[in-house]
Amino acid sequence: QPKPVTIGVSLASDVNPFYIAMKSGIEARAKELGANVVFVTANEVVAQQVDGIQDLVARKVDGILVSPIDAVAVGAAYDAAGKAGIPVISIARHANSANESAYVSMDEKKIGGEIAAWIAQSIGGKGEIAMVAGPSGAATFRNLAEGFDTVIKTSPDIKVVYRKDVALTREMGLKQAEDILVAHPDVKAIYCANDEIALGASQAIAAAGKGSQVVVTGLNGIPPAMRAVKAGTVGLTVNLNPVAWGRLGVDTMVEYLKGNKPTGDVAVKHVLVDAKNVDQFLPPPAVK
Amino acid sequence: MSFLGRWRTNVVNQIPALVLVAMCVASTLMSDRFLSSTNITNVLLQAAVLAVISVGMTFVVIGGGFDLSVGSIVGLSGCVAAEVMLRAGIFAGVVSGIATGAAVGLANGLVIARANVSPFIATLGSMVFVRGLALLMTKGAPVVGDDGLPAGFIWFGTARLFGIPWPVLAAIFIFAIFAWVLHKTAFGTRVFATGGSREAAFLSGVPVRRVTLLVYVICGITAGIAGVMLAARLQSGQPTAGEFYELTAIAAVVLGGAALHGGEGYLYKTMIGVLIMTVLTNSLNLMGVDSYWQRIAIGVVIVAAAAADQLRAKVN
Amino acid sequence: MSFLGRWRTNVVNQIPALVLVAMCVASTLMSDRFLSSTNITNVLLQAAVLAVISVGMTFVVIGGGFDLSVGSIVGLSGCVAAEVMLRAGIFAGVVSGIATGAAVGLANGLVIARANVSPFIATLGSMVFVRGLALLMTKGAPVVGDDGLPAGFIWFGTARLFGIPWPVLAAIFIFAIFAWVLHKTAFGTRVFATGGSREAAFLSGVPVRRVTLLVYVICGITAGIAGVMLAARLQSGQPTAGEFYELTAIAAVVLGGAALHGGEGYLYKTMIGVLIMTVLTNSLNLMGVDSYWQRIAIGVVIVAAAAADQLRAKVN
Amino acid sequence: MDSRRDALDGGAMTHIRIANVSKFFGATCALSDVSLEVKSGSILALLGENGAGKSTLIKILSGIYPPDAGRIELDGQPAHFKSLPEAIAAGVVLVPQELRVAGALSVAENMLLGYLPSRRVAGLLPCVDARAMKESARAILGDLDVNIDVDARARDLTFAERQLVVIGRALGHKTRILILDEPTASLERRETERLFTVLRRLRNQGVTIIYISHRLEEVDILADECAVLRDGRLAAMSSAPFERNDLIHAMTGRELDLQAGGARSAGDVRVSVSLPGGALTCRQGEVIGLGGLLGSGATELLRRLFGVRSGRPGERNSEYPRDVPAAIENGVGFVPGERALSLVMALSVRDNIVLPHISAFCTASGRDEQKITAAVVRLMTLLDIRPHNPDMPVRGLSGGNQQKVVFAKWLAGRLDLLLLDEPTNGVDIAAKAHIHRYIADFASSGGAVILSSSDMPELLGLSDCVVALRQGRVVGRVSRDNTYGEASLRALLETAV
Ligand SMILES: Nc1ncnc2c1ncn2[C@@H]1O[C@H](COP(=O)(O)OP(=O)(O)OP(=O)(O)O)[C@@H](O)[C@H]1O
Ligand SMILES: Nc1ncnc2c1ncn2[C@@H]1O[C@H](COP(=O)(O)OP(=O)(O)OP(=O)(O)O)[C@@H](O)[C@H]1O
Ligand SMILES: [Mg+2]
Ligand SMILES: [Mg+2]
Repeated sequence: QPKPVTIGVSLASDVNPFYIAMKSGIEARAKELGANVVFVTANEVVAQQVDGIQDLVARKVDGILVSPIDAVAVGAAYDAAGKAGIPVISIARHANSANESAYVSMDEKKIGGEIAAWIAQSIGGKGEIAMVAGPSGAATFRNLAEGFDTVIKTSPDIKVVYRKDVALTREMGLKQAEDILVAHPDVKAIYCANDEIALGASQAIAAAGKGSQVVVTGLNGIPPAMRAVKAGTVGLTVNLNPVAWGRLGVDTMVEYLKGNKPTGDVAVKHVLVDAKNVDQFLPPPAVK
Repeated sequence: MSFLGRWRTNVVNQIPALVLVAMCVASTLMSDRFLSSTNITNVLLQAAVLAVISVGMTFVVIGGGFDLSVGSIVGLSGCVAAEVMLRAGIFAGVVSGIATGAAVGLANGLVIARANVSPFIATLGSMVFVRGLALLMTKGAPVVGDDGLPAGFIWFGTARLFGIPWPVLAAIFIFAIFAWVLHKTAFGTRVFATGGSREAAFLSGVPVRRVTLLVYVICGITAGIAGVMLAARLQSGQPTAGEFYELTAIAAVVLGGAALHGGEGYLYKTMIGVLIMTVLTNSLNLMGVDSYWQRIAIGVVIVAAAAADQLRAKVN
Repeated sequence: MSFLGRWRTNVVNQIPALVLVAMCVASTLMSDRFLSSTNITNVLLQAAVLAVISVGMTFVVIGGGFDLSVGSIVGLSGCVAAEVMLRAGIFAGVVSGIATGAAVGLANGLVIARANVSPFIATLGSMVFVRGLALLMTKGAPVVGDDGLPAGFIWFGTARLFGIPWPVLAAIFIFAIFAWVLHKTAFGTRVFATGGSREAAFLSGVPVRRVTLLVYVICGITAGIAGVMLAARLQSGQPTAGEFYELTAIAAVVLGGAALHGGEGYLYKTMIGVLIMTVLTNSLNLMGVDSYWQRIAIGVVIVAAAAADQLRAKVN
Repeated sequence: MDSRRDALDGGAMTHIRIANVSKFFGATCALSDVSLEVKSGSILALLGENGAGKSTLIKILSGIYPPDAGRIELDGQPAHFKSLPEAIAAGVVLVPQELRVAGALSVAENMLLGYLPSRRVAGLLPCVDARAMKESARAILGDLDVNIDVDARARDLTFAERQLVVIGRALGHKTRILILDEPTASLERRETERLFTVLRRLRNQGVTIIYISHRLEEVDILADECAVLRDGRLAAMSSAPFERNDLIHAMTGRELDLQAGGARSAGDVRVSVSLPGGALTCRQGEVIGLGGLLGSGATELLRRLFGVRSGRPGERNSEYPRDVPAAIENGVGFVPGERALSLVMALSVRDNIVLPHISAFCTASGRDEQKITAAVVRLMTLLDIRPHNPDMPVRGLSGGNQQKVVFAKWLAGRLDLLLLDEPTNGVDIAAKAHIHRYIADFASSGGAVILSSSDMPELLGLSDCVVALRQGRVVGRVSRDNTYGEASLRALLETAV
């Protein structure tokens, strides 16, 4: 019986539902394959992530899965792993390092663009919209916003009247939306960087009695957001399927360690979820 | 001279209030929405949670301490309240949320008053620890149950009485009670004495350790209440709720003119500090100031308000 | 009695060091990798940035102050250094990064020593303000240029001399210089006096305002140096770099036994505090402790270490 | 009330019995095997040199420190208070040597902090009874015959007023045993006499009083019994009337040479400032006294002469030094009345002593520790600072030894004008003699001294000329040549405005 492999994992955050779901996918798949996983924590602090990866190198794990907070900042850590002969696979976010062994990718700009197109269509190509983007300085959210902007600019009658970077919490969504609705009573849509923000925003909209006038979009596809799409309080979420993503990460790593290097990036499909297709994504009804 | 002098002293004592008024005037000029009734209710609603936290923080600060753990308490107590509520009803949920806050406050107080650990380090430790508990207990996911929290609880977060949101009424009620305790009772005077000079208080027979302990318990209780209120507003128990509230609350207390070394302050002035902090972000949002510039503006206003308040020390 | 008493006093004065040793022993027992040379270099490398920040923070704390802005300074100075470096070379970059830190420190010092604003509120304001500047200047994106930062700079972040990483050597050098300043010069004695009793220092002819000002400038400079070091490690200027360093650095200083009310402390003990904080997360990572449990463990260890150190006060 | 009557009925029963008490601080032995008894309704004076262990003994008695060995009995019952509130509850009340008030609270609140009167609003809400509180405070202060506004903030009081507030704080309790640790250290004679009247009345009501003082003349007029501590041991015990030389011998273990320094003659004018009502001039080789009652402005004048600005309008005046460093540079030294104001308690004796002149003890490579040690050891020997350990934090020294450190600070560098505010506040008689001789010697060698003291014999004994101040105004002066003496100075100070 071969010695079970140990995979070190450094995700960008351990409180963001997206990564919590990804973590559960990783754990489940590793268990099925008989691999060990160890996690280190970073919480969106770059230096902490670099330290964590280096701790994994010191621990001599067989391979490391990283969801880099920043593409450049992790360079030294990737190099340390490379020097120790440990493969590093990026997952969900990309790293600019020669020592990146593979990339299980997400095209953030493309997703941002698709959300923009969906919003443009659902508000009929004109009106005011607001953006509640993710935390300042985080590459993912910068890329999403960039993709969003590129596409939204193609509709000259749509005006982005509000922009703010916030932490990915429901409280922030609530507060921001409250202020948006006062400052811009005619706003037609609010782009939110993730589902938690979107759920908070939809609450503010409901409280202001504007449920039918403002659409909210989220991202990630967590179950409460799916239910909100079904109920119509959130217009759109994007199912990034973090669980499957985590599973694919483990698969890629295990194959890599066996010597089967992937050619090119390994991609996970994302799906836009709105009222039309939400039924197929709803979590199974609770058993009472 | 005497009349002018007294007048000047009075004006100068109210600098935080003047700063708040100036901010409101400026906001009104820059955005016609600022004085709309929707927005005023918004501001009050947004201030309510911070106000309740800051009530307890004022006790701690006047008592010569410091509490960094309130943000984490807000998170944990909201989750505990939501969890219990889903099983045993609203009342049990609310009580256990507040009790959670009291328990953490008691632990802080024991470590500080009995083991003599510095308040900074003790509450920094419990800030990290309590956040860990909240995440562990919820596995990082919001507590909502399958059909959401009980409707009555959610109603509290959104409903109004004569146009005033319930959380605002709750905050006013809590402020009134604790203002009485702080400024009218013997216990309140002992808090001032303990913070002003531990040694003088001790030599006068004030049980300084017990006062210190109680001050942290009070702070835990108000943070627990704030956590429950926030859970009602967020219609869920959020394990990450309340982050950074500790610094904002201390800033509000200090902007209100309480001395960070203890022994001085007024609860109503803390409320002015809370409103300064809330109006600030609200009006910057209304004006559509970019989030990077917002940080710069907030930094400047905080320091400027505090510097203006220092005139007080000069004149008095 | 006398000999035993002195021995006990000596042991008790070294409690932070004992805590560190105990942690290392426990980590070695739990993970055979802990004492590997890779890991020891890791720990030192991880500690280097925090150590440099904490050097300046020790001056501020012993001088009776508090600096919440160091984390933001780390972010801004790293970005400034990277930006300048891309245009005018490594040397200019490093110098302007450090100068940025000094400038922010000077501003803090002026607001605190001249406008008499409380250190907490002044540095909270500049923490927010300076972070805003860093984000504004970089538009939130890391500074790397088209082909990355100059190779020589990146080399500094990764290369070693006799197996010791350059950042660690830099940290040791900075520690040595400032330890001399604090403990061996007239200025250092004045810092202790100012923090111990402003009034007594003033009546002894110590220019307390100037000392206060300089202490914040020193803290700004070390934070600036730390920012440049971190940029080298991160191979980029990160506008969000350094978040939470302020609390960690203050915790390290206090764990090292310096009194938060000023006037007491040793620079070498701060380094022990830094190592406690670093070894803690390192060994938890090596043991593969779940991140929620890590928070709980960190909270407990911080409080326990501080409580153990309080025995000192009891015995002395 | 009951307990007081019991005590009265008991007559001359032993009230307090201290048996074989010892106390160590680290390696320092503060008390060793002290046994003594105090009778009910009597006043015991506790005497001893600085650091003899007086404060330590009474702190043990009132529950602040636990004894390391020995027993304490009250009325024949073992009494080991674990904390001060416990002692207060049992009627043992302390007026500590360290004057601490809560600055932001009012005088009334400070005085009644331990037992704030409460009432209930609407029979429900508990509330401090502010009126009752102020009335009690006024009554106590009226008893002491002092005129302090009970609504004033404690931080705005002068040092002497704070002392009275702290005494008043103790008098309000239902007291069986009242312990006063150098209560008159900064009081003027009138307040002292008032206090004694109150103390005698309390004694006649059956309160047992322990009184610590370095002023032997007070012991003569107040105490029934007298205990002398030396180096932590009980050196003597006697009843009134006391033989002063025996007491001094018991305290110091030797005869005291109380002679002042040699003859002196005034030289050039060292400092001259104009004040309302006249000028203040001090020549080299001259000691000028500042005489005044409570709140005369003497303290403030001395501080201005040292370059401290008070913020009073129109005080920019080239007659005064620009700031404190400039004054020090110019050879001015200042001993403030409040020790805590001029010592950094957490810093070592060594660093406190060199602090004002630290630059002179530094070379390019930093502090010259050898030079520092030499200077510090010389000064500690000169002023007999005990324990003789330069590395000890000043807070571990007894009050009197701390005062000597304040002197040592100025002797470490150039000094030709010495400003003294209550220079022997809390200093034992031997050290006081030392300091007096030092002041006289300093003047004989050409130094100028301006001295403010509430101890009239000291003030008149040391000064060549006393300037009488009231509210910052010069109201007259008495010189050695005419009717020099307490009577003429008092006449100047007490005439109606
Ligand atoms: N907290 C302490 N820590 C260490 N040593 C102390 C402490 N308190 C007192 N001592 C030492 O114990 C001895 C007795 O001090 P104590 O204060 O009782 O003297 P005292 O008789 O009251 O003197 P004084 O007349 O100067 O007030 C001194 O040698 C002093 O240095
Ligand atoms: N130049 C002045 N003009 C008017 N009032 C003055 C002046 N100087 C002092 N005073 C008043 O006298 C008060 C007491 O001053 P100060 O402490 O100097 O007196 P003191 O005699 O040293 O007091 P104590 O005997 O209490 O130590 C001051 O608070 C002030 O009200
Ligand atoms: Mg004493
Ligand atoms: Mg005076």
